[in-house]
Amino acid sequence: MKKIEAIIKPAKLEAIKDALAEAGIEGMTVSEVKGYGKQQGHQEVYRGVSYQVEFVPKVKIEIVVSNEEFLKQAIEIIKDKAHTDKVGDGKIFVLDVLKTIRIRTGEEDTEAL
Amino acid sequence: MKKIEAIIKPAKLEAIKDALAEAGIEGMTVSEVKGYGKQQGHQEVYRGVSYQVEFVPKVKIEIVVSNEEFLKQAIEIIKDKAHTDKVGDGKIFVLDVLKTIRIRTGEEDTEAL
Amino acid sequence: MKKIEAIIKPAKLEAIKDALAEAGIEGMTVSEVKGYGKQQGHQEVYRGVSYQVEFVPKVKIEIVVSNEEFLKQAIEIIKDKAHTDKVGDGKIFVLDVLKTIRIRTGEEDTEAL
Amino acid sequence: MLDTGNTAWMLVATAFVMLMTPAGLALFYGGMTKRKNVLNTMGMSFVAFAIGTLVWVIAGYSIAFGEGDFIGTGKIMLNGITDKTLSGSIPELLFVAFQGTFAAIAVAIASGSMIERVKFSTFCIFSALWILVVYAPITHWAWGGGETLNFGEMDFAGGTVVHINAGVAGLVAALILGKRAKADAGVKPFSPILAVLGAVLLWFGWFGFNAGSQLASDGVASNAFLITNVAAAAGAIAWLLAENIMYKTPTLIGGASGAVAGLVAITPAAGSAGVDGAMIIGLVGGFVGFISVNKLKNLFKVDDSLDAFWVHGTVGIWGSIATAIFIAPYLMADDYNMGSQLVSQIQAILLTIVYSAVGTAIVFYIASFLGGGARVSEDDESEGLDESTHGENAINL
Amino acid sequence: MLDTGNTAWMLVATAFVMLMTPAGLALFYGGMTKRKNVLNTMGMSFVAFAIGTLVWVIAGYSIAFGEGDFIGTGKIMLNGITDKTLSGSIPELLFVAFQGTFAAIAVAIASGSMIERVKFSTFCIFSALWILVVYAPITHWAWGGGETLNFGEMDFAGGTVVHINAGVAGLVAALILGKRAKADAGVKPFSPILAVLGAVLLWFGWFGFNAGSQLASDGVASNAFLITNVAAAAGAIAWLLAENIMYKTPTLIGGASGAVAGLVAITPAAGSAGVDGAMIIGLVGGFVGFISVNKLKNLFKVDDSLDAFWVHGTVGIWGSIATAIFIAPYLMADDYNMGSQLVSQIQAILLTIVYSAVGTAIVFYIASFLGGGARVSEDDESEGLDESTHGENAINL
Amino acid sequence: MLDTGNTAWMLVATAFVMLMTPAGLALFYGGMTKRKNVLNTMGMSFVAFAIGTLVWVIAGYSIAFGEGDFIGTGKIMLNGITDKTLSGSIPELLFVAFQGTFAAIAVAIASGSMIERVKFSTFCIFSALWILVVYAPITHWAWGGGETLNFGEMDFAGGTVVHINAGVAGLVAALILGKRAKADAGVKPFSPILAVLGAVLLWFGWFGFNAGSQLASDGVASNAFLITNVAAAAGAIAWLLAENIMYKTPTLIGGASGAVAGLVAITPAAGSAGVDGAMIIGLVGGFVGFISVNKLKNLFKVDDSLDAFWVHGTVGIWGSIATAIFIAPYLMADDYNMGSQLVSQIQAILLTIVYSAVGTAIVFYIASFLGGGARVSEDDESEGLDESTHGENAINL
Ligand SMILES: Nc1ncnc2c1ncn2[C@@H]1O[C@H](COP(=O)(O)OP(=O)(O)O)[C@@H](O)[C@H]1O
Ligand SMILES: Nc1ncnc2c1ncn2[C@@H]1O[C@H](COP(=O)(O)OP(=O)(O)O)[C@@H](O)[C@H]1O
Ligand SMILES: Nc1ncnc2c1ncn2[C@@H]1O[C@H](COP(=O)(O)OP(=O)(O)O)[C@@H](O)[C@H]1O
Repeated sequence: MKKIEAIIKPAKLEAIKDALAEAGIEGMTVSEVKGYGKQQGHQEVYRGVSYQVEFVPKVKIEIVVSNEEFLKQAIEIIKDKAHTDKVGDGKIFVLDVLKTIRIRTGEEDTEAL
Repeated sequence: MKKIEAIIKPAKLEAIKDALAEAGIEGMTVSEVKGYGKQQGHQEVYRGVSYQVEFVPKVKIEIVVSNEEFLKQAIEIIKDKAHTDKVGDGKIFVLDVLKTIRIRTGEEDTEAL
Repeated sequence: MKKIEAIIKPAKLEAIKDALAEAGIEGMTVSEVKGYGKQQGHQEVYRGVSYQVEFVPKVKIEIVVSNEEFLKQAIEIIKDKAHTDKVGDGKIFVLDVLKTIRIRTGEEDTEAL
Repeated sequence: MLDTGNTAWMLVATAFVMLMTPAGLALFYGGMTKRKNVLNTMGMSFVAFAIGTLVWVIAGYSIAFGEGDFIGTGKIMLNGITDKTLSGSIPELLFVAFQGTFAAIAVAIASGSMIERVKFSTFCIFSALWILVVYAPITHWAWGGGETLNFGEMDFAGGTVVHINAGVAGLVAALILGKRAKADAGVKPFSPILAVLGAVLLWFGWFGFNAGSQLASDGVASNAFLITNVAAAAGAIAWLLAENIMYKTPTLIGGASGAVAGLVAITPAAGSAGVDGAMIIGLVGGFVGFISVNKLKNLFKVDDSLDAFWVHGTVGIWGSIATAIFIAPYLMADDYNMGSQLVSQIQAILLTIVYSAVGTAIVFYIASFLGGGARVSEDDESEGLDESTHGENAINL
Repeated sequence: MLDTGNTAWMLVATAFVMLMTPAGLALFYGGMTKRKNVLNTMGMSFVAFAIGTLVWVIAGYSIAFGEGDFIGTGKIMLNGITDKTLSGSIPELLFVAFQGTFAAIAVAIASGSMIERVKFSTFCIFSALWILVVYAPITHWAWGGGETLNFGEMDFAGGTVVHINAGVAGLVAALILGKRAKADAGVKPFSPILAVLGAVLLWFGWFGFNAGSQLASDGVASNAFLITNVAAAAGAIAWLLAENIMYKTPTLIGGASGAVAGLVAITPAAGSAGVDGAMIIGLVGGFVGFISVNKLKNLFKVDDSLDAFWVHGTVGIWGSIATAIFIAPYLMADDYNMGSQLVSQIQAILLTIVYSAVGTAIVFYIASFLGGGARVSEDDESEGLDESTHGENAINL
Repeated sequence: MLDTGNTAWMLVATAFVMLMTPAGLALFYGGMTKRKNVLNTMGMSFVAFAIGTLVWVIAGYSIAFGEGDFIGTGKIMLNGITDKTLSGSIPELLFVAFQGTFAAIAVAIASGSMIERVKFSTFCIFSALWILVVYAPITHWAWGGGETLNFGEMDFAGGTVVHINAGVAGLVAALILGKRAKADAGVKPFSPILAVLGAVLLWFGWFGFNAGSQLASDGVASNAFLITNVAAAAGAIAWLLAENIMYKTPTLIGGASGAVAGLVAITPAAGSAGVDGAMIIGLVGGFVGFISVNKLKNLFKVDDSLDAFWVHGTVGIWGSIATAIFIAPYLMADDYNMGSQLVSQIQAILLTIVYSAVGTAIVFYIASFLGGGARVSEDDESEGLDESTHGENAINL
């Protein structure tokens, strides 16, 4: 099993979720994060003092998938939907998952997803 | 070392924390997330317009444990306490951890936990 | 590629970010979490009722690095900057990352970082 | 002769009505908006009050309360009015201030139909023009000395002049603007706390609105005060009960909306109804509002975002008709004729609907032209107007 | 004869007191509640005002201010009152409205003891019954012409009638309800911002409450206004100092609570104390409140969630006794006898405590029966009443 | 003779001005602060009002309005004043209360310069001393009967006495305090919602401030009311336009600040300007505020955190000068001489600046000494004063 962690622009979440659901990938966990990277935040002026906002609001999506097939599909969908060609589109990381359990039933691994 | 990532119902956090502490597992990191899965969210009506709330508030618990013993125990406790038999109880994922450092002392791995 | 997950005191974030940036590590993702550990929270009194606040606000930093060199450097910086010698300074975990993709360009792994 | 008691009351009543727009309505609307548009929504009420205030003293008051049949003239920049000029027993300058707060709230009510997409600059221009072209003439006919277009309607505090007028204006503007990108996806309102606080400030300010419309601190004003309170309470209870029956969840936004509906309903009747009439007017008002927002609205395809028409419009019509029906014996003229009064009410309602609809449409097109378009870009809409228009964030945690 | 100045003041005073319940108390209590129960808590104050308003004009006013010794009668639905009927120099309809806001706030204060667990429907029924069965009779004896049960106590603005009464009612209701599931676990209050804003609105409204109780805009009202302000300030300072000494952290919720305590303390004395007396009454009031909430409370096992009794009850008793002690020379009757006045005060306090306790218990059981239970289910309590009762969320970020 | 109408108005006006400090200013300032210092910032306004109220009746009023040339005496603890003593046509006790709210808001305005670092205890002591040593004497010279230091300046409602005075005091305190640790890093204001609500409550209260300064409900008060509203609206529009031109983003905090600037500007002129003058005074006032905050400020190295000087100081100076220039014909004395009046205005401005600067510096050093230091520790500053000083959190989600 693999886990995808994608850092994306908040506005893209819904499109990704819908596309994943259509492809049969129906589980994910989402959280709000702040990103720091090449996208340098922006200059703001507040009461005459200007300053740099360095952290940019992002959304992190975590998806655990049971096989390579789903992994590839999910990555493709995210790449496709999160893409705007502008700096700050985000990153996809893939990690290994040793075990998965569905709390409700106790099912494990592939059945749990 | 292994890392447990459990996605649970927010109301279950306290019971799990207490049970883990009793079992001697006294470190964890908790964050608020939104989940999407079989639990389909719910229909809401607001000013006469009804719509689907698809993301459900969940809590993510991260626990790094130093050995299989603790891993098993922690999983059992979470399964037991987070369980309501209703859809949306959540999932437990296990990942591998290569290294742990306690910032305060510089201790590493097992001693750091 | 490795992923660093560091749980730190919120006040230390800026110093760490600045030091990492200086060292050429310019990507990271930050989120607000609550920690439970040896640092036992604190006693609070509210309207004459005293109680224990067990979860302490922490910040989680996630940094994916492409090689051991950066990994070591990043860990040293975090240890150095997050250090206060008081309980609750936090932990650093290192995990393995199988793959990285930059959404904007489709670049993979080392180039994506 | 100036009466210090009446003047004291009117100073306060004016301040109360002032509070309704940049605080009451701003919070009521702001709390019901999506998080990313809270400030823009509040900003529209705020700026409507600022612009309305200026436009009113410059020319609005002259059009509404100057001499003339179809339109008033002669009081541009309050020409000829000094601190000694009286309106009845209060200084005319105070009457100017009092009436100005009505103009401002009318256009702010209409802003509720346009939120989450209208261009801020366009709305600013719209506010100024609308008060001059739509609000001031209607006021002139009802209260300002217009004869030909005054049908003898009873409109004590602005049921027709303010509420039906503003509701129709909102609906027309929403129609021209088009729907929000995700109008059907539903909204999580930012915070019912703000919406309730806003509604309560509206309720509070409405004492100035209704009891102030007597322009004196006397028995009729006291009656207006009491029945305003009763109708608001009845409206809130009616809406909560309806929600409880239909959805099993009485909501705070429902209670707040019901209070507003009760207040809208009693507005034209505040000078004539008794406490029993007020109870009926308020209860039915709350119920009409509930049905309008939860049922009627869905029969139409107009994205009246915060239901300006479905509360102020429909309930305003109910209130205006009810005014002719529920009159306290001690406030009824000896020769009162309900039939002919009902005809007057309906004539005034129809005139207001037609004039407001046409006038608003014209004014809205002009404002869009001058403001560089009616709507913000799709990107700005999806990012939220707080960030894209104002560069601000409702709350920085 | 109607006095326009007095009437102007009473119109405003009534609006001020109105604001105290659905805004002041709603925010004060809402801000101190757990995040998941904020709306429900605010909703109770809101609905208490709406229900109280209706019940008051229907029958409450008649019981409180109708003719009769033990109970008033004859003014159901304000029977016989017109816009020309006067109460002293103001319209009686205005007096009705003014007094109605007192009834509403009393039951809303009591809601603070029941939050986070009481069923909303049960509380609604309770509100209506309590005003009729408990509040209106006590008012009748103190202010409404009851003779047998009037002991000649000094209670200018409702120290006994409103505050002790409401505090006792809250305590009894909390006792019957039982503790919240995690009553001892402590609470992070949702937002001190709201609590402070609420307390300030209470302070503001209290000018209407206390200075309005003179029913005229004169020297006594001005004295009442000034000393109300002084006592509130003194109460706030006393509580902050006590916190600073005991915990090293002067809190905003402490300052807000202290101001409320000072206001409660001065209420019965607002018509008779001078500025020096007010300072003492306020300082001690703040201190009594602090000790009650931080020490006395823990000797009892009743989960009076927001300390309605420990502020309004205990401090109310202090205020009532202090009223007989601290009288400004220029407001003291020539034949004033402190000893016999103290006896009167204590008699009135005891009567209020006993009647309120018994009456509240009976009414609460009836309400629970009619409302289908006193408490929400354990699951609903743990989920939070905002979501489970209202389907709403205090803030959607 | 007591006039009930005037007294009614002044009761209300006093309540209005009261609301400005612990609600209006507390929210306006609190909303613009960093999240971790919101409560501390609000707490300073709250406690300034409480302390100011007590200090005022104890000795401040005596210094300001007692007999004497350089300083007043004889009214310690309101000695000799009863409910029957009049100030013109209203009770003197009411005049005491009204003027006390001015003292409190002045020191609360100055708190805006010190936030995010000043010690709470030090600020408390400072408030008390500053009112006695700086505010009360300046008031005595301008309004209280002082002769030698009264230059015949026109200051209807406190442009010099309150605003320039408070602005200078803030600047001096900020200078002595030193910069915040990250003063140049910019701030995300906690919530523009609170800032706007606060500004609107200031606007609302300012009706009491300006129209109340007439101490009567008459034509001049009505004129003051109307032009206060006009100037606030004009100030808001001016600031929004300037922002739009310079940054392309008209902000809500800008609109709110502009309204406050307009209000500051019209304050001294509220008794003499007409509607046209008010429009100019307000527009220029908004613009002066904008330029001060966005340009002038950066020429200096003082960390006046919330720009107390750059709004109240600079705009106050503009208003004071404008007062001599823009006078309504119907309010102008027959022998009015603009030249000599301008000299008077400038003399009063300079006196205020010098005395306030010196007095504030002395008082601030004394307060720092008594309070155990001027600033909190670096750690406490970086943790935020809400947690470190009060042990509270603005919002617990
Ligand atoms: N090395 C990294 N480790 C963890 N998160 C990263 C890393 N680099 C970037 N990110 C996350 O990805 C987001 C986008 O990265 P950025 O460099 O701004 O743009 P891009 O991906 O288009 O090059 C960042 O805001 C951050 O949240
Ligand atoms: N494949 C997945 N990857 C990551 N998180 C998941 C995945 N599937 C489910 N989750 C998380 O687990 C939660 C519960 O899952 P759900 O399918 O609703 O119910 P159940 O676990 O009872 O089958 C979801 O809300 C989501 O946060
Ligand atoms: N086993 C663990 N798994 C995950 N997070 C942990 C673990 N132990 C500690 N943490 C996180 O690290 C933080 C600091 O740990 P704590 O035990 O309080 O102090 P210290 O690291 O100084 O010993 C905790 O608040 C928690 O967020």
